[in-house]
Amino acid sequence: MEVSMEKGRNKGDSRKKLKKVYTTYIRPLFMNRKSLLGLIILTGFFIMGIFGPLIVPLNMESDISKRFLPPSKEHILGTDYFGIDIFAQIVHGTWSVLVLAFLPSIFAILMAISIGITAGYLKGILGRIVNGIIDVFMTVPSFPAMLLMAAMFKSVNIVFAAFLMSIWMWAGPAKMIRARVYSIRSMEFVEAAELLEMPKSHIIFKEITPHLMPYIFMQFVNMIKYSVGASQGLMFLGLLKFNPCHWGAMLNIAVTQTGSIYLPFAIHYPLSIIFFIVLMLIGCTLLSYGVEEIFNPKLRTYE
Amino acid sequence: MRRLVIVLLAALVMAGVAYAGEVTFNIAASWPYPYHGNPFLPGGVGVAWWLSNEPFAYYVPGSGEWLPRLAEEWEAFGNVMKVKIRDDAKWSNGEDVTADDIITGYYLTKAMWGSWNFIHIVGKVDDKTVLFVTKREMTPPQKLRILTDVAFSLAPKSLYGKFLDKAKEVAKIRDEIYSYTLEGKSVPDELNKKLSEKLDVLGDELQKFKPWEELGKLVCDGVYVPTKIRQDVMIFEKNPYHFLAGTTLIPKVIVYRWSSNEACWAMLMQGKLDGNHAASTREVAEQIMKTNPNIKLALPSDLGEFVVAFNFRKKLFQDINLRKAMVYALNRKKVREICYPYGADEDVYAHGILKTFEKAWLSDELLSKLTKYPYDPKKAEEILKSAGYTKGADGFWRTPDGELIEFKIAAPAGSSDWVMAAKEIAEQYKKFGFKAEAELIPNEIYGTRLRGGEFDVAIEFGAAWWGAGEPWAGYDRIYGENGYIANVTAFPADKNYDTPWGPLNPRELARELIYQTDREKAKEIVEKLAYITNENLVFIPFLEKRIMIYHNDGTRVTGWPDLKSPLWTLCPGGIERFYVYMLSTGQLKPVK
Amino acid sequence: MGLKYVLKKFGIFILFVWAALSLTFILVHLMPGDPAYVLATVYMQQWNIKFEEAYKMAQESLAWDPTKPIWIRYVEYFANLLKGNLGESIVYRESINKIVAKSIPWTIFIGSISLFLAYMIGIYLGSYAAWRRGKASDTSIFSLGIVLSSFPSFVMAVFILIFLGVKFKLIPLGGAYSEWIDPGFTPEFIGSVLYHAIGPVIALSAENIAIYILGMRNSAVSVIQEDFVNFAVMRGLKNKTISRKYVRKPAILPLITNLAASVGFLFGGATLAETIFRYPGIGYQFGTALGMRDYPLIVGLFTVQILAVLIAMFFIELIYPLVDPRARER
Amino acid sequence: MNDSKILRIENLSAVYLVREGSIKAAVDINLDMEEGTITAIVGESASGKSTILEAMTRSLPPNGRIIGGNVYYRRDNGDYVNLMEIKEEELRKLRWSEIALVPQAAQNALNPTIRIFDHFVDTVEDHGYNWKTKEIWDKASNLLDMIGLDGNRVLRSFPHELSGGMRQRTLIALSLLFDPRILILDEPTSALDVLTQARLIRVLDEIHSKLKITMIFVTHDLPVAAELADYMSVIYGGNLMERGRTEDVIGDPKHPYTKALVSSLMSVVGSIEKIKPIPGEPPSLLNPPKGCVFHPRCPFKMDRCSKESPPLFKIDEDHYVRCWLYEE
Repeated sequence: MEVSMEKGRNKGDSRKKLKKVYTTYIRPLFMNRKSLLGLIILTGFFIMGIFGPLIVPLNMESDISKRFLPPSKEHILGTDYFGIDIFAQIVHGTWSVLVLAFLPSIFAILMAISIGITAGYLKGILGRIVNGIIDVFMTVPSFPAMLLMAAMFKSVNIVFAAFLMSIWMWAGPAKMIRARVYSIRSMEFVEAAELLEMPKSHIIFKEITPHLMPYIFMQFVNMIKYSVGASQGLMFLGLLKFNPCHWGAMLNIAVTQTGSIYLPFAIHYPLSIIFFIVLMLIGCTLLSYGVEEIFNPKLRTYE
Repeated sequence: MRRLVIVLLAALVMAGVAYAGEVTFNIAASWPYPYHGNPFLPGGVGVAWWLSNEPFAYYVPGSGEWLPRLAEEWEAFGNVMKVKIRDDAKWSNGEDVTADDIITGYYLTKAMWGSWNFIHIVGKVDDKTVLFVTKREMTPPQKLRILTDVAFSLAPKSLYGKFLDKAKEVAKIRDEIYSYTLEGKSVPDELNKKLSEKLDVLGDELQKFKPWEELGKLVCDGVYVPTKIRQDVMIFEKNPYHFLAGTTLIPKVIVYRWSSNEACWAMLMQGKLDGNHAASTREVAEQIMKTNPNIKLALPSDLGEFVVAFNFRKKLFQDINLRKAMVYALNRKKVREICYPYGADEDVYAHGILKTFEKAWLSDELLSKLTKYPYDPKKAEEILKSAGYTKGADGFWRTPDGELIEFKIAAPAGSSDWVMAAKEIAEQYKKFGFKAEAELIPNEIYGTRLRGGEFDVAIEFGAAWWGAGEPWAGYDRIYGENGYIANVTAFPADKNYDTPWGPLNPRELARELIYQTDREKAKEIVEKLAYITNENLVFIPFLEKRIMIYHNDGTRVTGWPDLKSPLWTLCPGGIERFYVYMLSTGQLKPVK
Repeated sequence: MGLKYVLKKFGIFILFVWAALSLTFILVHLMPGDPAYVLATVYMQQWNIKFEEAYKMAQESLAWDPTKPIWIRYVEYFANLLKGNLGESIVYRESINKIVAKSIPWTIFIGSISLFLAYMIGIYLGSYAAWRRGKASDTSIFSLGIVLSSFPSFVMAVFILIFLGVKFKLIPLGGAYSEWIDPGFTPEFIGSVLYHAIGPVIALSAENIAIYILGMRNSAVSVIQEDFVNFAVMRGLKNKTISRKYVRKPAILPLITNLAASVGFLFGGATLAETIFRYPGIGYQFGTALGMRDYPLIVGLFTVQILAVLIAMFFIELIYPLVDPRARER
Repeated sequence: MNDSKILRIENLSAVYLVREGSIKAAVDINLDMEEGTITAIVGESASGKSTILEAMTRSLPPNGRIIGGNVYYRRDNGDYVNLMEIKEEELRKLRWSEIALVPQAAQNALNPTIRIFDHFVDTVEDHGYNWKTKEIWDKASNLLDMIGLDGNRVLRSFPHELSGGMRQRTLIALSLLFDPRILILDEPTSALDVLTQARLIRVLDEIHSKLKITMIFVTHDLPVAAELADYMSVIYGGNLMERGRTEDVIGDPKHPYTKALVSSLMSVVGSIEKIKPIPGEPPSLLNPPKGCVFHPRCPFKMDRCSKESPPLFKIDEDHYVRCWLYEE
């Protein structure tokens, strides 16, 4: 009897928690026009990346007779120099683009969270040192650094490439998180918890982290945006492992190799690639600004 | 503020208006920057190589005719060749070009690059006459080398004399080493050691010498000498002392940096270039000629073929069955159509004789002996199956000992035609069931990577007859111990292969061919080499390259030869020679 | 803000230089790449000698010996840096200082112009948008910002090159100034330089403009809700005064600290933009050095870029108190 | 209409828009004041008293909206202008030169990036007075001296270099720059220590007697109001409950809420916050109780109170009460 009641209450609690999460983090995303649009775009890309290949068949066998066909029913975006359906290639490339966007961001955000919180939480000289490390990483210009590392390795697999990128992305966010932790830990409830001598782990994960969530989320979205751009650049320069369907590589072929960008009748080829790259970035940008508006009350608009 | 804006606008307009100065001839090429001007330093002198240096003569493979340049006349008897330099040949500083200069050039190039192994003695008859004595009777290729190489005018004594003694020492050592190899003996290590030590010393000294920085100019005997060098453009002006200065009507040559093919296309469309040979797709070519009607397209053979070169260091490619399967599985016509539509098909054989010259060198009887390799995936599968290869559930082939067949197709990232070839070939092989992938390598290190053996298969020039237009050049490249393809593929050329004529050693055949002066005898050797090459598949040729020479007729200059003229065959392996000839003989003249 | 402050900042600056450079050193030297190998292959081709000999020579001329304990190389690296010596390029056989000296002015030139443009335009549009918050003009400026910031700078560069350069022949296709003009303080030269800078500058500024538009908008929007702005309205101040003195001025402050970051960002963009426009700046050199795997040059140029960022940061820290009175204590 | 009134507020209503809905902070306010008098608006914090000030000067924050009503202001020349309808530019000219509003949050009311003096200069310039810098400086420092600050020092310093009290007083000095005809103060004494409060009150008193300015101020501090004001208006839950001469409202309060306030005023502590005069919570302005906003706490509650909200009944010369008890 007693026990069951306990259970009941716990269930209730967890449900409440979920509801709270939903109302504080999820719902606002749908309320805000920008973030909603961003979400729609990105989800669209995810669906495209996951299910697209199952729906849209890709035949990489080149067929000169079909070269540079304009957009039509059977070729939504027309065909490229090799006579291959452009849309199909873009669809099949989506996943690798997304992976190269999210993997680095995930690595980086994990580093940012752990290091940022440590820096914000540690007192005295240690905290200073960690903070110093963050600052140093911030001063290193990230894209050149990525170029440098990519050049040093002969051919890097995708995970490793993501890791290399993430090394130059975590510092800024870590700084922000640290600042947040600083201000949060001076709030009553944290001080109270410290007075009650609760275990650090509890204080960090139960008391502090929840309040970081919005910021972490904001940073994460920004990272994704950054790594989308960066990976395209690396691919375009041919510094990442060549993958004919990755949009950066496709653009490289369209512009540098086949010179399609000079051909009036073939302009749909480079343009449609650029369109998708830019669209994805717009999605990220919208989402990140939406999120910022949501969690920074001063930016709310009252329509 | 407003005034400032106006001034800026004015300045912009001034800069915007087209340049109305003396007529220039504009091309694109590359050169090291910062510029040192020392041919013996890494990067060399870049485009100045042909523009600013004169060989004894030019040779036109298309017509077999000689065009005298630095040399007035020459005669070869037995193992001696006497070359008489023009009396009016002068350096750009006004001094005469003398026999001593020639000899300095000889020793330095020999010391630094190991050229001229076949030359025994170089002697000076008088100030304007040089004697070259070879170890054996002089072969046509050797004559050609001596007469057409600019090496002898690279190093005016006045500048490079100070290195002469050291150079002679090194040259001597090289001679000793060569004599060992000639007799087929192994070279004693201390000799090699001595060489690298001496080379090191000479190299260090040479590397400190940077004429362009120290003198602010180059001393050379070509028609045009560099006067301004920037990262993005290099400007040459007429050398007033040159013996053809009188007939040269265009005072300036502007060379833009050839950063990439598409940069050249853009410049062609903008009408910035008068001559350029950036390979492009058919569409781009037509677009270029559409946007700029003055531009015409000449398509002489490049005296070279595109091939897929195997890396024989890798066990996988040592199996002839796999190589055979790879030929049959490759639709070479399609590759050509995609990567170089203006090339000539080489989609039946793999014999290392350029398509254009196939009839001239190979009898029908031999061709009938050679295995034909048409596009035939079925056959490829049979070969693999019978050789114990298996196709896995994933649709990819496995070797008899069960490893996945997986390889990268290397191509230089900057050369669009080869990149597309690599991509297309990779796709075709993927379709067939080889896990193939294109691998782009920066142009600047492509060659060294391949020589280092760091690749699986690579797009390369297989047989290349540049300068000579004769098979020996190709086979020496493929089988000679210093042949580029030989070094890249590491094909075991120095062993016997079965032929209808009994077991034969391609490396020896290739050398023999070089020394062969009698054309009929040469033909026989060529057929043997063709047989070995074709049956053992050193590489898979897929097209004979035709240089796409865009030439701008009527914008700045006019007077190009008609598209049929054999003169165009001067272009392969040094297109600037062709420009220099046309300019210095006054055939290319300003438009009125 | 006395000498003490400056010295303190300088100390920190030095500390950072040391730390950042050590970081790069560690990265470069723990990486698998072997510069001696590259140089060796170059020698091999140049002098046609056996690889082993070439490799030996390369190691000597590079002083890059993998067998040497890393801390010795570390000490040597900094010893050279202190002597102001960035080392020698493998491919050019040229002191990197010279290469940097040749190329960095160009990058500074277009970099500063585009940064200035981006800052001015961004600040102005951003604060304007914030001022007319929620109105059509705000929406359009904001969307402009979003779109611009979503154009990777290399895509931008390609676009400009193709359309302004090839299609409409408005701008030159590359280089820093026309080939027939000699450097000098002549109107032709200056004009030509500006003319050739157009393309790269646009390519470089675009993304920064966007960043500043969006950043400034946010910053200004939150400033506008400060009491002192409201109070300025109550005081019956003109909108011009308010937007200028009470909104833009305070709103800029947080963005000034970003400047250093955007300097670093600029180098990233420059590598691509300069390569595409063949503009002889440090980005172009970096690009080609990467292509040729000229390790000493890569590292040297990278070092320079880091120094540039740090120096920018140092100066910003120095001037910041001048614009923000609250930062003057401390 | 009676021309001695300098300001007449008629049925003024304003709300704040928030995600959850709209906060009805000022409901149909009617108020007017004689020239040269001091009016105090009292009420608990968050009762919407500041809203009235911001609404009547059209200086609500971005999410504030004026639902309706008019505010007539009499120029020196005697004719009335409706502050709700005149053009922005007109209003701007009136602001500060004739009607000055000193906000409550004086802590950040000054631009942190410019010196105090610049605040004076901007104000002068934008109102088209072409005084010389010297003149401005003198006038400013005199004003500051008058309210007991070291003028020359304050003018030279930046806001963050001043204490809260100093800033508050600086604002008042700034507000007197053009000797406005109406001076509106929002919680002038809040956030000040007792001593400064006392001095500030004295200062205000002096100013009033010296310059005969019409003053309106909002406070939750009944004694302060009683000490300074000639007239008093009591606000509860966004509604004006009772208004009249201070002595009437304090001496003979009519509205149950006012009664409660006054009775509690007799106790030592002055601030409404410190005491709970009546059981129950103040109403939520987001969704206020139907009928009279006070009825949930009203001891004299009748059933109609919960149905319809009472109008403002006139029970005496300038004495009005919003309560059904006083319906004739």
